[in-house]
Amino acid sequence: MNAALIERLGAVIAGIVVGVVAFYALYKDWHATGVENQVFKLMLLLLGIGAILALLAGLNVVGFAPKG
Amino acid sequence: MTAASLPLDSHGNVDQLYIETRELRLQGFLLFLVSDCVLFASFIFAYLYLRNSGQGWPPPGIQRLDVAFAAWNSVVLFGSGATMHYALENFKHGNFMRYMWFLLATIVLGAGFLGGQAYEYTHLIYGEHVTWWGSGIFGASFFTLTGMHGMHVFIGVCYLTVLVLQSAAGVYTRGKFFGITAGTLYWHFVDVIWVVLFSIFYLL
Amino acid sequence: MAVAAVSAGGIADHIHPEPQGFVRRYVFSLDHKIIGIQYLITAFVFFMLAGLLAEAIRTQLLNPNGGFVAADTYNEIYSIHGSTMVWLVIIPMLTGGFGNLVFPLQIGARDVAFPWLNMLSFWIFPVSGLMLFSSFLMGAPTAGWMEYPPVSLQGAAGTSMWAAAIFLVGVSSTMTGLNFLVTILKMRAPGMTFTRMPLFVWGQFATAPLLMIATTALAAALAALFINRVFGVPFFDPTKGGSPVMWQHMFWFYSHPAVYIMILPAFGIISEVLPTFARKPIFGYKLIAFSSMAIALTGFMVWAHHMFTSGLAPFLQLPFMIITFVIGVPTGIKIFSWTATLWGGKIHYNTAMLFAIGFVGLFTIGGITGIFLAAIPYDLHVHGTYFIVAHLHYVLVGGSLMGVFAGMYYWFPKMSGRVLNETLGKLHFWLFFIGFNLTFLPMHWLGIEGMPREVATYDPQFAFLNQFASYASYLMTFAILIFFVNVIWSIRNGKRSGPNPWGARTLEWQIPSPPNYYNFKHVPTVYGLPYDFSQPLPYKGLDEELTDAPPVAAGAH
Amino acid sequence: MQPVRLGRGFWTVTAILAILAVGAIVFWYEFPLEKYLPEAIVTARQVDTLFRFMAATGSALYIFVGGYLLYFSIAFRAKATDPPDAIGVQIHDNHKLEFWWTVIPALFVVLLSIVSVRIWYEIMLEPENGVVVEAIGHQFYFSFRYPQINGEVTDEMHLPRGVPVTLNLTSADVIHGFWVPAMRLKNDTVPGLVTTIRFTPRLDGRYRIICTQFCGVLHSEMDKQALVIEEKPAFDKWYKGWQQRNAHTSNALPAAGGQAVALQGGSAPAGQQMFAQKCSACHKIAPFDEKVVGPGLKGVLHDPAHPNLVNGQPATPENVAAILQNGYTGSMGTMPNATANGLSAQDIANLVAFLDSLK
Repeated sequence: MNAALIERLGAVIAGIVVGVVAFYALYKDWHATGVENQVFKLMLLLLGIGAILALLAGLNVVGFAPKG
Repeated sequence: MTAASLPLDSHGNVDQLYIETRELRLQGFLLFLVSDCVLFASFIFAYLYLRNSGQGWPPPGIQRLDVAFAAWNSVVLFGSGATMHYALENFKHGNFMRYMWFLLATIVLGAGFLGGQAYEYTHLIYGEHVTWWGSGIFGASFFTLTGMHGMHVFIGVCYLTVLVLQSAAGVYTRGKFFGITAGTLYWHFVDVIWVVLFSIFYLL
Repeated sequence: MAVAAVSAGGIADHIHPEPQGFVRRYVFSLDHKIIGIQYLITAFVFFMLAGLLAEAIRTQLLNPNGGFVAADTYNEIYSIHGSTMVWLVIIPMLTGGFGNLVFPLQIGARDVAFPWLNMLSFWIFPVSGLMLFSSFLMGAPTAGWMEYPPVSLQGAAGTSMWAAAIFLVGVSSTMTGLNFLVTILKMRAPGMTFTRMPLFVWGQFATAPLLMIATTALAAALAALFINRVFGVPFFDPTKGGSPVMWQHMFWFYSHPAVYIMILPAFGIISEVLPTFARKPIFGYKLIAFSSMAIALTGFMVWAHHMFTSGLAPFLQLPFMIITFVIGVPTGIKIFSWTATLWGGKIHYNTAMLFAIGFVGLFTIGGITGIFLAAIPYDLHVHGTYFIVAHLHYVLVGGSLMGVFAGMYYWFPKMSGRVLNETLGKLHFWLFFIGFNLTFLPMHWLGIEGMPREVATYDPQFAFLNQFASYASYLMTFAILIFFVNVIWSIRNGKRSGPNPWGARTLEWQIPSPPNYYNFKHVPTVYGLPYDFSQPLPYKGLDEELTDAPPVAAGAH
Repeated sequence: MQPVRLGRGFWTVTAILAILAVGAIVFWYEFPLEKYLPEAIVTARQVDTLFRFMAATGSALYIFVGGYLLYFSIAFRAKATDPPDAIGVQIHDNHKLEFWWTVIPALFVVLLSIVSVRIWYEIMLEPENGVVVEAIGHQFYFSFRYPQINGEVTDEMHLPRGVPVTLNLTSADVIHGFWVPAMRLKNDTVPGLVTTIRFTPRLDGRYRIICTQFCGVLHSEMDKQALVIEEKPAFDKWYKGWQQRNAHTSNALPAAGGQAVALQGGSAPAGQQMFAQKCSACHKIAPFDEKVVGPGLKGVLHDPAHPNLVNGQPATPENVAAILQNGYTGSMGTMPNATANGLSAQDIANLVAFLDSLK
């Protein structure tokens, strides 16, 4: 088990956790009003997308990993 | 907004001055983030422009960036965004201790991200001989953008540390906590910028 | 819902105690009126220095072989002249100067949203100015105010200093823009809806986002140039894979909006002066306000029309040409509206009014030659020639600077409580107007006939027109000297103005000159446009007493 | 609101302005531009047509705006007999008028776009066959390359009349602007980029070539060279002269994007000899960091620590040859090009073979 595999595993697991948390928080906040809450919603959405991207990178779907 | 979270002045009256001042600060802070965003956007434009200037990417002699560690490190930063969000939520609902723990967790994760970035820089500079000035447009755009972002994270970590100290000293009350809101906005902003940088440097 | 009682008043009723002591009142002042005056004084000092540089340029060009200064000194001189006039004179005067001084009064605010930030913006400005001029000591930049790499990468050490100085003044502009935007959005007096704002406020409102967004883009470009020069990070160095054309994109993405930063507030000034002295509402208020916003928005989409010769792909150039033509439409609307404002008026000829009418006359020429330059085939001929020099001076001197002078004559009573001398003022106007036209009108022809810009020596066939322009420019400088004499004399000896010497109707003229520390005894309620001369003034409650009894210190987090 | 009545004075002034505007239009269309600045190429005439169109409409517009401005400011001045609180006609707007002065300029913009685009296409769609010439900006002169002339032509640029020209522009150091006012055409020469302009000369004469982009301390001296357009025989004579003059110069590589020097058949021993003669003053056969004037060249093609050459290009024999051919200016200093160093194509091939042999 090499370092890269651990990193990927970490990215996948943590990516799932963070993604779920981000989207759950977005769902909870969906009806919040006020300027700052609108901004929070946008940022939570992007955060969730970021978590998904990291997860996909961990799964080697996107991004580049050297062989071995 | 419930009655309990209204800002009160020392006589127990609703503090109209605070409400209006907070509005100004919120707008001002959001506009500051907008202009900061433009700063990043300009450098991202520069990076994409150079990347497409016809020499191929990555430029000859430079390895493509390895995504594995970066993915893990990104998740660390994204996680800190989630903890920061819950820190603010808990503060709003009056769970002061849980707020403090979430805030500390955010600081630890943010510092962890910086450590990870330092590790990656070391690897690139000493392992692959990629430097800021000596590796053509790759070194220029990569180190400038990630370095700028790292500087923002560092400032954010410092700011959050100040928040911890201020909160412990009781500066923020149920109705008056704009400092924490601003901190959360800033931290989310730094996270979201990293989503973009991560995508364009490691995934594209 | 039973809640606690609302404590009396928000920001509009909240008054800080007036600071005592010279330093707190006049040096590190938080008062927008003082800061505005500080901006104007500092910018006029830089204006004098840059004006001297301009005369050095014209003196050099008296002779086809130059001879007044060496070529590299000459290059330094015009580079600093351009940089100073753009960043240290016109922009600070119109935004930091007149903006700070006037628009909070016009919207009925007690101050800008962030007075402390305002003070910081101001104090960055003279520091960066000193940095810019100190670059002469280490070899000033030579590649003009645009500093195109790679030649700016070869420039002397002062080029890095230039980048740092402009970066700093950009930070100051960004903070000013942010401050103004929040102030206009959030701090208008009750009843001051967007469609009741004076047009000068509209001008600032259109300018503020440009200051905030475009200047940040410039900061990025300057930072990249700086690290390229100092650390050798090859953003723009073609020998290491960088792209010099990228600088042009980054620079003009700022600098085209910067042109509107320099003209939109001047539009605002003119739109105040014309109705006041014509005793007539401004014609087409809504269309003028709307066209300011349209110009600000489209200003972000035309930057590459400065780069038609830089080797862009043709399909990229086409939209830039057409959008640039389109900007002519809102600009034309403004010019037509100003002209129509005069129709049927009772025009009082004060110096401010002369400058305002002169502005319309001269700016129109600059606008029309701008259309010439937007047409790619013609731009391929006159790009980088004296035609450009003539065009930009018609816009920036005939436009922005005439606006500044109109504003000075118009608002000087608000600053000092005294009126500028009219005889000297009219002399100033006529000499300046004539001198300006004689200086810059021939340059159109010089450019068309083949004289490139930024040259220390030139072909003898252009000698006559150049000498003509140089002598005329001395006349212009003499006119500006008259202005300075007038200001200095009138501060002590001018006629006392009273609150409203012009019979103007915007809010700033309804309070004493100079205004009290907190502007309004009571923030008024607004119920109409300020330009309706047949109606009573649309303000209520100006003379009521303060509602906030004891001055308290702000203590909010 | 009082009804708006335009009096006789207004219509008189309008009539005068209309006459003046017509006069201005006639003036611009009759103005002998080509007398002051010859129209040396075919499209120069079209550019002048565009200028006439814009100058005529612009002047007409200005005559109306300026004329009304002047007329209103005189006619509506407050008179001494007016009471001090007299006010003007209280008109706020006139939707019809505003509609028209938005729509008419917008239509004019459409017209101007069509005219400009048409002329622009004529400039761009000049034929691609014909003479191919390259102009290279230097601090502080332009040099020119012709297909059958070895090396660079450094004094003037000659072109035959009536033959379409493809002019490729590039730069050896900084950005210059290549402008021939008589051609009504310019383009920047950008280092690392080849831009192309096409045109067909139509009028014999000597025309000034001027640099329009600030390029350094002697920028203002960079207006002394000439473009000569002449009959085909005269051109051929000039061409032959330069062919003979440059016969012994190395066969030139175009500065950018042309065919590469044939590197096959380079001899490493001959290259070693050449290196000792021509290169060793500035370069050691030592690791990269041991500089004399330029960097050490040991293993320049095989050094894993330096996968790129000093100009950022990957270390391949072709790119080394390109530096030898074109010289180098950048953060490492300056190296003269093959012409200045007196290197032929064979010399370059030999040198590359020698450098390749150093591991």
